[in-house]
Amino acid sequence: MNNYSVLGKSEIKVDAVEKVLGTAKFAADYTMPNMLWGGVFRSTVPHAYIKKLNLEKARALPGVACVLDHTAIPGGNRFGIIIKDEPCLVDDKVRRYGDAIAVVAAETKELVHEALELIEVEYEELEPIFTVERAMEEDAPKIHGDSNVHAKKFLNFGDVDAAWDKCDIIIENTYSTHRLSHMFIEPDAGISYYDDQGLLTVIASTQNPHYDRGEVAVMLGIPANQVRVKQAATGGGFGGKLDIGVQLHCALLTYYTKRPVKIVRDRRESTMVSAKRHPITMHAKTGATKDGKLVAVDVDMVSDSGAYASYGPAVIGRAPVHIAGPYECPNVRCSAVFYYTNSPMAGAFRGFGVPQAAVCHEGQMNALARALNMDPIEIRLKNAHKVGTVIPTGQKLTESVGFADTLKMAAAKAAEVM
Amino acid sequence: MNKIKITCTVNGEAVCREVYPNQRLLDFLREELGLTSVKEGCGEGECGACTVIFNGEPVTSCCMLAGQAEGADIVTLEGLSKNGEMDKIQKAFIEVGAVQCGFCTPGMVLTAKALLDKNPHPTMDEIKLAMSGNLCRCTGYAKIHQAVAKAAAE
Amino acid sequence: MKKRGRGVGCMWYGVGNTGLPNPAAAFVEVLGDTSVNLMVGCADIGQGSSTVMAQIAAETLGLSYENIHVTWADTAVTPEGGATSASRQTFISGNAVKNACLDAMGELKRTAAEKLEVPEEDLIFRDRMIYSAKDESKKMTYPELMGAMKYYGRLAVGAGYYNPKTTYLNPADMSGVPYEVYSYATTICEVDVDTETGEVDVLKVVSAHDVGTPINETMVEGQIEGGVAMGEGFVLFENIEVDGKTGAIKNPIFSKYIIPSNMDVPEIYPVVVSSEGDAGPFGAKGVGEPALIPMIPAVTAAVEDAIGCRFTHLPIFPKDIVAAVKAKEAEEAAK
Amino acid sequence: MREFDFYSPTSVPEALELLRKYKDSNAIVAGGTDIVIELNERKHTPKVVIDIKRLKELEYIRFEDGLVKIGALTSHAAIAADPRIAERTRVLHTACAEVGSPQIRNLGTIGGNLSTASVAGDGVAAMVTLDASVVLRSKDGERTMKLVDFLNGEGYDKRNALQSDELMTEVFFTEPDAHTATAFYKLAKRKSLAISVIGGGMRCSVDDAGVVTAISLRGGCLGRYPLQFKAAEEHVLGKKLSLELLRETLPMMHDLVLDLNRNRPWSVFYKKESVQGVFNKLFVDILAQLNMEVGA
Repeated sequence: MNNYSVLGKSEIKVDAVEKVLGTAKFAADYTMPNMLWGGVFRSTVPHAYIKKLNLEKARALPGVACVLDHTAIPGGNRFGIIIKDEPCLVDDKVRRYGDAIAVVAAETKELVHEALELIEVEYEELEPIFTVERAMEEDAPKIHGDSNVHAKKFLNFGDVDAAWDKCDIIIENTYSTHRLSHMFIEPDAGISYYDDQGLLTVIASTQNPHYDRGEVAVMLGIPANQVRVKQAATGGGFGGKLDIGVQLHCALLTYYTKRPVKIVRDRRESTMVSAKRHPITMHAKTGATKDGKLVAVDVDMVSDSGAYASYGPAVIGRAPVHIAGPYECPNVRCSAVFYYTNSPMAGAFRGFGVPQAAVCHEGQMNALARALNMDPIEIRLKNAHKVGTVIPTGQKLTESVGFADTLKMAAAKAAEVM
Repeated sequence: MNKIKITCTVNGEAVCREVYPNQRLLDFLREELGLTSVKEGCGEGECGACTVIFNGEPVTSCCMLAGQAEGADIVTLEGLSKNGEMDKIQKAFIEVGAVQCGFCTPGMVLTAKALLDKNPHPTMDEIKLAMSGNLCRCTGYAKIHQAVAKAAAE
Repeated sequence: MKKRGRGVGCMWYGVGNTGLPNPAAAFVEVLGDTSVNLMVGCADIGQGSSTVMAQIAAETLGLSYENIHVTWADTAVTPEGGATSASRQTFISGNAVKNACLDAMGELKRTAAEKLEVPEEDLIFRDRMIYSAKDESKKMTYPELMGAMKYYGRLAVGAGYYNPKTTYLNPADMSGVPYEVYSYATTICEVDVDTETGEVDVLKVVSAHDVGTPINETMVEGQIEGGVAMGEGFVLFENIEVDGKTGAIKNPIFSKYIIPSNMDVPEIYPVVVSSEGDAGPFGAKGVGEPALIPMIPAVTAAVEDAIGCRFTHLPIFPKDIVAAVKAKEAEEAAK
Repeated sequence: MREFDFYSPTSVPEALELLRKYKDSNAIVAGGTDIVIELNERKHTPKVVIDIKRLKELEYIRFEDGLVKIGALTSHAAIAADPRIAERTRVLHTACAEVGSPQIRNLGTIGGNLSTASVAGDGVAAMVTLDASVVLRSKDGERTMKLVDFLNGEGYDKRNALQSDELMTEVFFTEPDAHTATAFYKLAKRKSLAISVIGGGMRCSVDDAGVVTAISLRGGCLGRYPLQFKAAEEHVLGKKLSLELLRETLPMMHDLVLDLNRNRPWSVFYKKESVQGVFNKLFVDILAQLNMEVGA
């Protein structure tokens, strides 16, 4: 056992005192002199061209400081953590229910609501796509570019086709997981202003302030060091505050009004706009010897990744690598295809596709244990990763592989308390 | 729209304000009085983040209008520590590690405070029942229950 | 009728981004009075990364936890931290903090070595003391060291970053080194299932996590307990419903999207498992996402075990349980 | 929230005066657990909001003249905490003790629950099981009607019989005697903060020989208003009470739920099956209560 002087101790968290006193400042708790409230006008259709957008009535409402659409954006109008495919304000077409079309800043919250109600839009609706089956058809309308395939991955290790002959038992199942929401208790919020050095500053509920800084700078067409993003105390994230939230819209309104602007999403807007967990369908074929040693794993997975890429590329990269579970297996193959649709955007959510992969590999492992009449802990111990294991990407594990210990210690604890 | 006058006690101090009536108690506390420990998580009385102690009882301030505060005695988290000394519940939350993101914490602490004021030595089942109107997404509640039990034992 | 069942779920999780560079950085300055300013880009969303960073800095510098003030996630002050995602911050920002502290210790070590007349490599910094590993009588206090630093006009400042040792993956077959380290976990779950109403009581959960080295044991437990609750919700309560015509989310609010309340969560027994390794700061790995993952298959397996039905499609709602029970009864009656 | 004028009357006559004066566009706020949310979301935009929470005269629970009388402004928490209700009227105690959350139970009132008359109102199911009556008052006077008639009424917003210048002031029901047991079971998606999927209510009276002299079997959330299992009630009435007898009614419940919910294919399967599970639990509960009574 290592002998540390500070590590391992349950020190009081650095932010615990202010949080129990209620003095910790979350983004919505900031207020400033001369501050405006901001809000976003969003689409109520999933897939459409905007034929007409009338902002004049909203602009004419006394107390409204500014109403902006995409034409006001001085720099770039595409953002996204990996692929820049989402507009700050829609300029070509609406791709999902809830796409941002215009932003409003006004003297009070109430006036923001009234101004938003005065914005008029006419759509030319397009066929919406809500299933991967439709998305993959030739004649399906294209959400982005000329293909609805958002990403494809193929993992191949050993020789799966040749391996089936060596199996005493083969288990085949189709698994599906559903779309989920983070439901952090704090809805997204932020405030922007020019600080006393002239930096366009955004204080926001975020998991990713440096990324936010880059996006704000690109949108405004200014150097990144002229933007300051500060994370406010953040009321949970779980991946849902990795994509940019209110930051761009706040910054754009401050850029034009030169005044502090605060945007606080209500629960509905927060859930509607933030990314969701990828629903994934996985067809799995697993082969093993009669004493329970894995021989081959072959999985096909598809997912509806929604209207924008968000963290989809991270999920599709991670799920295949993890698909065989924490088990040694000499032959692994996984093919994954994610599609763009007009569904709610799927993205980062605690686990990035590994929870879905675990539903598959553990479902298969439990099925295998039952079929072979083996104890679920025993079959896992038999296959468990250890130092020296070669994983399905060919990487050899050289240290810190405590899987077998977790199995043994969990089983021991369960025997004690259950 | 006519303004209304609200006279009430907040955290032990008399408060008198003339305000427009179209705001919730939550908005009145946060925006008129600057008591931003009162959090809005859902706006529909489901999450409990906006809980305040209203005449001795925990209530969700998003379900009340500002005008309903007239004559009431209201306690928010700001009113819990006295002369810089934290309440034992606050200390227990820190010591047990019951705070993660901290957004549900004000409502949790106040709900626990209302419980212990009435029932200083609750059973674990009573603690769980009393805290069952406050959602938390971070902690799995285990350490929150432990913290309330610890505070009660002191 | 209530039926009891038990299930096992396991997982592994590669820490950091998949086969991609994802560095993070830290700045540190040890001030003359031995207090420390630590600046990290890493966003703390309540999981406690700033606390972890302070503990790593204190351990590395040989100071106490209370000496460290952390400023985090302010782009005008703190260097790039990358995203708080992929369970990467303890491992990557933690290593960055360690590297920044080692950088600042260059001048500290030079000065202590001169004052104590011992080789730099023999010096141990621990509990606010600096001493020779070979001769513990050769020692000085941290304030004495900082006094000497001041005398010589030296500053203890450091910058450090860390990028995990991975490779880009081969596009043809995904071969390569996707992650430098992996966390592992096993969860065992016990449930009661009411076969008439489909209600599930999740009774007890044991969740054992290999975190390498726990930096802060209470916070590790907190992650595990929170993950268990979220995993329970994943399987038994939660589902986003989408309107088939507009693509709108039909249940965006807490009264319709059901997350577990405190009355729903089981008794949770977190088990913190250590494993030996050098990649992480003092061997530490991530636990944020691993905390959630194994509960999902474990609770699924427990329900399956209770009623003897398979569930390959999630979520498992009471209606699905009742349907499965009825189907099984019909099947058995037909035999 | 849109603009409105706000009044806080301190007596019932004052409240009725205001309701009459602003009968064209008013909203009554009591507990606020529904209406304040609607106001905030601009779904409801009255010109005048009348806060009746100050009418302390409508907060009471009285056992008198063989009746249990509950003031409309009595909170769920107060009803759940009343030992007489817990002992004599388990169905109401349980329903009120499991509404929403502790915070919501502190705010929400029984009158609000009945006037809002949400499909999933647990108080509604419990009160219907008890065959309660409600008292409505306006400036013109007072009227009393059975709760079921109130629920089927066509008042100003078509939800129930309430007119826009009327206030519900009381709900009352016959005090269950020593030969009567009542019970409530809430089937919900989680154990707290939950809206009922089914709120099952049962009331059963037996004579000295154990023969059923009165019975009420009601299922909340199975239709617009708590569903009466009439065939099941008739099957049991006049016979000697036993678990076997009660369980004979389960297929009738199944069939009725199936019949009435055929147009909701996504929920009918579960509801027709689980309603039996709900009532199975109620039967056991009721028998346990009665055996204790009868045996003593």
